[in-house]
Amino acid sequence: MTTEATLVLSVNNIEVVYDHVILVLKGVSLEVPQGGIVALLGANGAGKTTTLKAVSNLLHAERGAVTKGSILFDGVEVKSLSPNDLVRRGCIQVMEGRRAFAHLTVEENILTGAFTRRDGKSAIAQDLERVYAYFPRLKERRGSTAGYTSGGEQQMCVIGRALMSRPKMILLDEPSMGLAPQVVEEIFEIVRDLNIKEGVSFLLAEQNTNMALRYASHGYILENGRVVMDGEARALTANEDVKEFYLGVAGDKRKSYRDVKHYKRRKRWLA
Amino acid sequence: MRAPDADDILLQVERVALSFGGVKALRDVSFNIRKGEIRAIIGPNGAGKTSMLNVINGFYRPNHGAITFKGRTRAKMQPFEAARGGIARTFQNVALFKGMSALDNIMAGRTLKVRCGVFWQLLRFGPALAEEVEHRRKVEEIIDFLEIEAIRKVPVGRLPYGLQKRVELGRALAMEPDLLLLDEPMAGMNLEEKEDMSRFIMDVNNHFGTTIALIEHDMAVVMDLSDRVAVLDHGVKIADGTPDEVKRSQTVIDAYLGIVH
Amino acid sequence: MLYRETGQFKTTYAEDIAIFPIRQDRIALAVLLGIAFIGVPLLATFRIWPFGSDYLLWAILLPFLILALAAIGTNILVGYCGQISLGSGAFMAIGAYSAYKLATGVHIPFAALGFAISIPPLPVLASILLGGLMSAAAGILFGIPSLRIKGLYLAVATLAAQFFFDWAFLRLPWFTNYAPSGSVNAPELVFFGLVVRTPVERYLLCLVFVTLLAMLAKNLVRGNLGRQWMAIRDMDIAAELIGIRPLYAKLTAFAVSSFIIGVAGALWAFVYLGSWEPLAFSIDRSLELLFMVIIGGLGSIMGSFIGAAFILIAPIMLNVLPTELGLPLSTQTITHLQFIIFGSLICYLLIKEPHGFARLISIGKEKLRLWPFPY
Amino acid sequence: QNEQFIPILSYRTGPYAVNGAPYANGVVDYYNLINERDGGINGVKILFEECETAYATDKGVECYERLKSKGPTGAAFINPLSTGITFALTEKTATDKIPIVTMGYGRADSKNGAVFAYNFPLLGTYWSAADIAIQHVAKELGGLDKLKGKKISLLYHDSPYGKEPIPMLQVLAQKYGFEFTPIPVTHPGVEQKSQWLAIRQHRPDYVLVWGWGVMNSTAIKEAAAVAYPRDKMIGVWWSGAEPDVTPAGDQAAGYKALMLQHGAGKFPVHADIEKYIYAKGKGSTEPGKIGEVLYNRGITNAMLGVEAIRKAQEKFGKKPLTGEQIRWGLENLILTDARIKELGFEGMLKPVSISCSDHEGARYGRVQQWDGKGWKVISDWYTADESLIEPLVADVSAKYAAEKKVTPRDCAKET
Amino acid sequence: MIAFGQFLEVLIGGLMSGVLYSLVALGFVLIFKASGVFNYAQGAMVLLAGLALVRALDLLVANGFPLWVAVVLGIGFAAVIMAATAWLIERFVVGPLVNQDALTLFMSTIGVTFVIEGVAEMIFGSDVYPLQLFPTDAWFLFEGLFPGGILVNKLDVWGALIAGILVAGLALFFQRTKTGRALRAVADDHLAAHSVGIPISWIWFVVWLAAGLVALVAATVWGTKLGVQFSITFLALKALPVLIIGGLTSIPGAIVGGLIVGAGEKIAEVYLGPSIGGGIEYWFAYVLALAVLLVRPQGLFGERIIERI
Ligand SMILES: Nc1ncnc2c1ncn2[C@@H]1O[C@H](COP(=O)(O)OP(=O)(O)OP(=O)(O)O)[C@@H](O)[C@H]1O
Ligand SMILES: Nc1ncnc2c1ncn2[C@@H]1O[C@H](COP(=O)(O)OP(=O)(O)OP(=O)(O)O)[C@@H](O)[C@H]1O
Ligand SMILES: [Mg+2]
Ligand SMILES: [Mg+2]
Repeated sequence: MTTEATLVLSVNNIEVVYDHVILVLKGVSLEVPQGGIVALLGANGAGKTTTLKAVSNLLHAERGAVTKGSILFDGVEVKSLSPNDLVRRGCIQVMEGRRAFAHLTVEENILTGAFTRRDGKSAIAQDLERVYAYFPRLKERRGSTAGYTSGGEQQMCVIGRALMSRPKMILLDEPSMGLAPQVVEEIFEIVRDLNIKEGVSFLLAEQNTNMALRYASHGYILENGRVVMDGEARALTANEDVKEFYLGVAGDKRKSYRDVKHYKRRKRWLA
Repeated sequence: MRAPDADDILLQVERVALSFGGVKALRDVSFNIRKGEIRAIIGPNGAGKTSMLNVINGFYRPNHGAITFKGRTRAKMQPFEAARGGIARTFQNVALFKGMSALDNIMAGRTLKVRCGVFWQLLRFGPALAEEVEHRRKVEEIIDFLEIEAIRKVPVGRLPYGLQKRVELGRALAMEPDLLLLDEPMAGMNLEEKEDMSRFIMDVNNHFGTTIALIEHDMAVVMDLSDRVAVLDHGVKIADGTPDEVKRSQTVIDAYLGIVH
Repeated sequence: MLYRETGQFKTTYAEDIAIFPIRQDRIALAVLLGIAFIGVPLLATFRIWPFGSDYLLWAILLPFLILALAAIGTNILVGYCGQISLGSGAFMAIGAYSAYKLATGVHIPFAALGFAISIPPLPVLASILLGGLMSAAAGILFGIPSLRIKGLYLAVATLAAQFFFDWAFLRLPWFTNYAPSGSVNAPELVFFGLVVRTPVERYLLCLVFVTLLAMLAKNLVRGNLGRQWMAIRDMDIAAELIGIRPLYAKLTAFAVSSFIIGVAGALWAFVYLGSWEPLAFSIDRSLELLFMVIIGGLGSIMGSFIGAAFILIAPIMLNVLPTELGLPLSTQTITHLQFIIFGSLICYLLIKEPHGFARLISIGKEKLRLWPFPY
Repeated sequence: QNEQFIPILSYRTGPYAVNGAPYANGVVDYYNLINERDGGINGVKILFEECETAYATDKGVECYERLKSKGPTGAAFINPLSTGITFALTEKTATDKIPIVTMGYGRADSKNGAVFAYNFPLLGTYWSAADIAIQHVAKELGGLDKLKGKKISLLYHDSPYGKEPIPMLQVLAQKYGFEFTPIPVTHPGVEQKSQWLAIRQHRPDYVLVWGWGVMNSTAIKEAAAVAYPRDKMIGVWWSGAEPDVTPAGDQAAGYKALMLQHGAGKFPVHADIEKYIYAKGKGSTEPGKIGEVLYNRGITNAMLGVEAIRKAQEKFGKKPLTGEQIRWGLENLILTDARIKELGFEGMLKPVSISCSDHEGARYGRVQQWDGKGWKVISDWYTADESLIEPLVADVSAKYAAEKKVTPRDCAKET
Repeated sequence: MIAFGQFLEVLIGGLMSGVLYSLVALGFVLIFKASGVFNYAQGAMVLLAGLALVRALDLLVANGFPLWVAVVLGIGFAAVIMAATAWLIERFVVGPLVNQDALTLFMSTIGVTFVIEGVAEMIFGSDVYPLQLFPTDAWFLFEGLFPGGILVNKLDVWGALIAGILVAGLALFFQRTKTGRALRAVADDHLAAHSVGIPISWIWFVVWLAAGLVALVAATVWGTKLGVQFSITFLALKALPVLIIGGLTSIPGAIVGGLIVGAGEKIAEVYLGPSIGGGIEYWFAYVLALAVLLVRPQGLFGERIIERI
């Protein structure tokens, strides 16, 4: 793919085990080039979230562990860093499941994202305004307790919070989940915007394959804890199997959900 | 197949308003659900969709307005009444019982159908055992139906998001509801899984004649599956009609869809 | 290879919902019960090692059985229904004192109304069971706040029960039949004409109680009521929306739990202590029970046994060991060391496996099943 | 194995450690002295083991079970050093035939050896203590008749220990016509503000203190805080040791307490202990603490036990004896002034004479006062009034006998 | 008039002694607010801090240091001990337990209690050590108005003053600073806090240290009152109702809770106690707390418990 020097993130053949017995990732390797947007695709339970957590070093809190392989962020072994170090170095994760701080207000939530920053109040205030510009809805609800906001508002809040740390690289876990269609578009526009203007790299676990591949430069398809296919986004989009199973275009016309007659025999590359 | 009867109204919500402090989540919303139909509720984030479902099954008490369910009109529902009356639902943020296995979660859905008293349960013998086996049989049917045989005994906390949503649907189905409220059942699923889920929803609707109210942000799904769509924005109902009507409504396009789908 | 369920097909749902669906587990249980019911009494009667003296029976097995029973009760409330309670000690006390009152005859004079309630002394068995029922009633009463108060707030609120009953049994002389010192004596243990006196007899008596109640508890938690409890524990709002009434589920949990704890309390007083004061059921006892269920495993009947064994025996071992090894340490140092090591051990276990021994065992089984492959 | 095993239930940790430790030190030092100086009791070495109870009843029971059958003949006797544990063990020890020696504590009714064959509340029960305290109050007031109309409160540790004197005090109140108010303090007794505010309002003429551990010093401090005169407070003999007054500093000056015959100070036996034990570096405490009140109580208690064994050896032979045999020794133990002098306890102890019907053996007491630095004996000897105590003992112990189906022995037939 | 004077005295005494409990309750609040951990070990920490202080003091005074130097050095030494404790607890107990449920964390702090008690007594001894940092005698106010005057203990006044200052400082810290916000975030969701880069270990160390220092302050007051000794650990149980009346997460709540509990239980004990047997203050405080919770399940000032589907 790209040469070593320009990789922000490289995951080499990792294995992840939960609870000492549940083997979830079985040798996953992937790379994110500097300034790239990489999509991570796969069915439920394929291990996307687990991969992202392994990168951001949040696994041990869930009784999981990387038992094999290595993960390098910016050339540094991730294992030796705490999650806090990672954020300081510019790698932040947006967790799946809208984990806003329930008792804090929306604005306080967003501000916690700036915890690691040392560049002064005004810079932070500026970024806060930027987040509000991205998500006007949040500005309306800034004083509300996050725990009582709607699902979509929480999701925006969590994404906005991550942006506040001015990261080099963002691990986005299902950002589009539960968001209204035009907000989804906006999110991906933000992704592109940050990517082009500020050179932020993205590793994107996403179910909305269409969207993801439209914006990504590379894609990986995970299944059962293994990478079964990877390549340029364009190449993946063109692949017949991907088309049928992930993009929902058989031939060239989209099928109606109403016409799905029988449960499909899923095609599996492996397993 | 399914024959939604235009006059047979299962649930009627009339001028319901709901506010939290200064936030007006619902402002005088009226709408109805006919027996046997798939009714979609859409709208931008924070429009009040979830709040609407919460009002219907009694988790929120509206400031004013009336709810008529199966011909009985009330100012508010009690959660327990709603469940007994046959309203089941799934939740936007999965609300499964994390420490229990998938099987137990679905079995818990059958609580209202249990007839044996504590005494027999204590002995787990005779009628209690027979009943338990009977419930188990019904639940296994649902498990088969949802294709989650493999994860029966896995604690749901460990399941990936998508499967959790499916188990949650199973739990709601186990209640054998008349009205099933689904809050974003397909969030976080890929295309293939959405197709499966669509299939389940239609089958439930067809086979059991269950009426379904559906919140979803995937327009393709909404437009394909639903009979009628209500659109909320900032707590106000801004459109109501067949998918085609709604799709073409300029107000809806401005407030929500952005582009024509 | 040893622990595989391959080849054991279940053809009916009834088989699948049996207590131990796997054959190996059934065999293990049968062996265990055999040892408990036949092996131990035989060894003890013929004073064969390690039953050369009464110590093992009196000071280990007897309290172990009774505390395990109390732990099961606590586990139903805390582990299955998720209502954290620091008042288990009080419910043991209620069981004990009610049983005591019933066994010695109740007399409540309503002087103002000109009549009195008098119940003649009841047989011991009836007293113990009714003691459990009294405790259940108190449990329901003190369970009512749980409808509003949750989590750690509830835990502290249950201390109200703990301290109130500590006080009541200490200060209201009616409960102690006006014993001047406030210390009361258990009646003679007569069951259907048989007098229970020796340690072996006491042990068997408790074993019967524990086995029966544990079985019944297991049945309950596997059934619909158990699922209701767990649903309330995991997410009470969702449970309510699927038709589980929090009132019913929580209060039944309080009732069943307090009943079992109450019976355990009565046994503790009658069979183990013989003579007791309220301090026997202090807050320390409540904490101890909570430890048992957490170390053993929340939501596991078997875990309650393991937890009880651990919490009871570990400190004793730590205390005895230095003397047995002949280490020249003063009692003071030994006790301090015992505290330090026991505390560390608890922290270590919680870190190692926050879900307790029960989870460790199930992971172990899973590993066995996979053996010889690591995952 | 020519060894006699004696278990020691002690508490050197927990809230009552401060009082438990010096006592246990006294006991240990005395047993060591017998072994080092005399080579045991008539050649039978004393083998002892400590077990920590932390003053908790259930731990005490466990300790008892652990130690009761150690050594060649099992435990000689047991000193639980807690009234709660005594209650819990009373029935067990009777079945196991091991005497339970509770010197200056325990259940007061167990003085009746006909019913409580194995209990020995030596040198004074709480009923004796209550009577002696009231006698002293009367003396300060100028006569028993002056008690009439006076207010006397009992500030007590809310446990069997603290409650024991109440029935006796009620009897006394009735007889002498003073107003008696019991005031409970919840274990462990760190919080007494409301009790003392109540006392300040109620203004009793005397406050009897039945405390243990931190409760004692807290009581003195709170008394000082509400300006209640310390010299109107009289503690029981468990509320009259150094750890009870030192934490209160100067505020404790004037405080009075009963003495279980002995007080603080050194006597001939201490010289032996220093010579045979401490000089060899085998002592169990700092030399400065030898002669403290609770230490002295420890050695007294140990001495009575040793003498009982010696007495039993006269009848059963100079070898390790069983609990049952030692019970005979206890029940026939008579220490005359001469013998006490021989043992080096002259001035600490008055003659003791135990019998089947009287397991207490002596009922003497004095009163001491803390002057800020040390304890001073301020009274002459009192003897508890048998005529008041005896009916109460008979009454309560008969109840026990009925409840537990114990057939009282006929003491006239015992030898 | 006499009766009123007496009532006033009981009331004032109660309020004051309630504030002394607040000193201990504050330590609980700090840790709960910052990590959702209900720290049972707070009582043991007071003991440890007190023992470290008093033993250092004794040693220094015995070696001829002037009293004020000894006090400063002694407090410094105790603070160092508390810092070491905080570090050890974070490193070996609560740190590894991040993201576990509240009950597990609560139990682990009971384990910590055992360890602290054992270590403290092993190192510093298990005697009673008198401490005299504050005056303990009493003022008698309004002697003209009421016979005997109204008794106010000087130590109580000192305790109240100190508690007031602590509360003001800590409340400002939590509401106004970035770290305060981060602490509340951590309490909400350990994992999410991790993910936004809040250094939980450092934060927890700081909070446990703060709780340790609060324990040290409590030890100076309570040590003066009781003498430094094992029984100080029982304060934890007396502080609990204070804590939940005020709300587990509210610093000012600790003071208000203290006032309510103190006044309530003393008045109950003095006026109600004698007629039903006395010794009721222990449970009365808890019943009071229970009653408050029934009206406000999160305590008077606690953060609202979020129930949302
Ligand atoms: N804490 C855990 N303990 C045990 N197993 C777990 C745990 N978390 C995840 N798993 C297992 O790991 C596998 C991968 O889960 P993961 O959450 O990574 O999937 P995913 O690809 O993100 O799925 P989704 O699209 O549904 O979010 C699943 O089979 C799941 O059961
Ligand atoms: N319990 C509550 N307290 C305060 N505000 C609330 C509460 N419940 C809902 N709201 C507010 O009401 C509005 C409507 O919320 P609701 O959850 O119904 O939105 P929604 O349409 O489901 O949005 P989404 O698509 O993002 O899930 C939101 O602004 C939300 O913040
Ligand atoms: Mg995922
Ligand atoms: Mg919603």
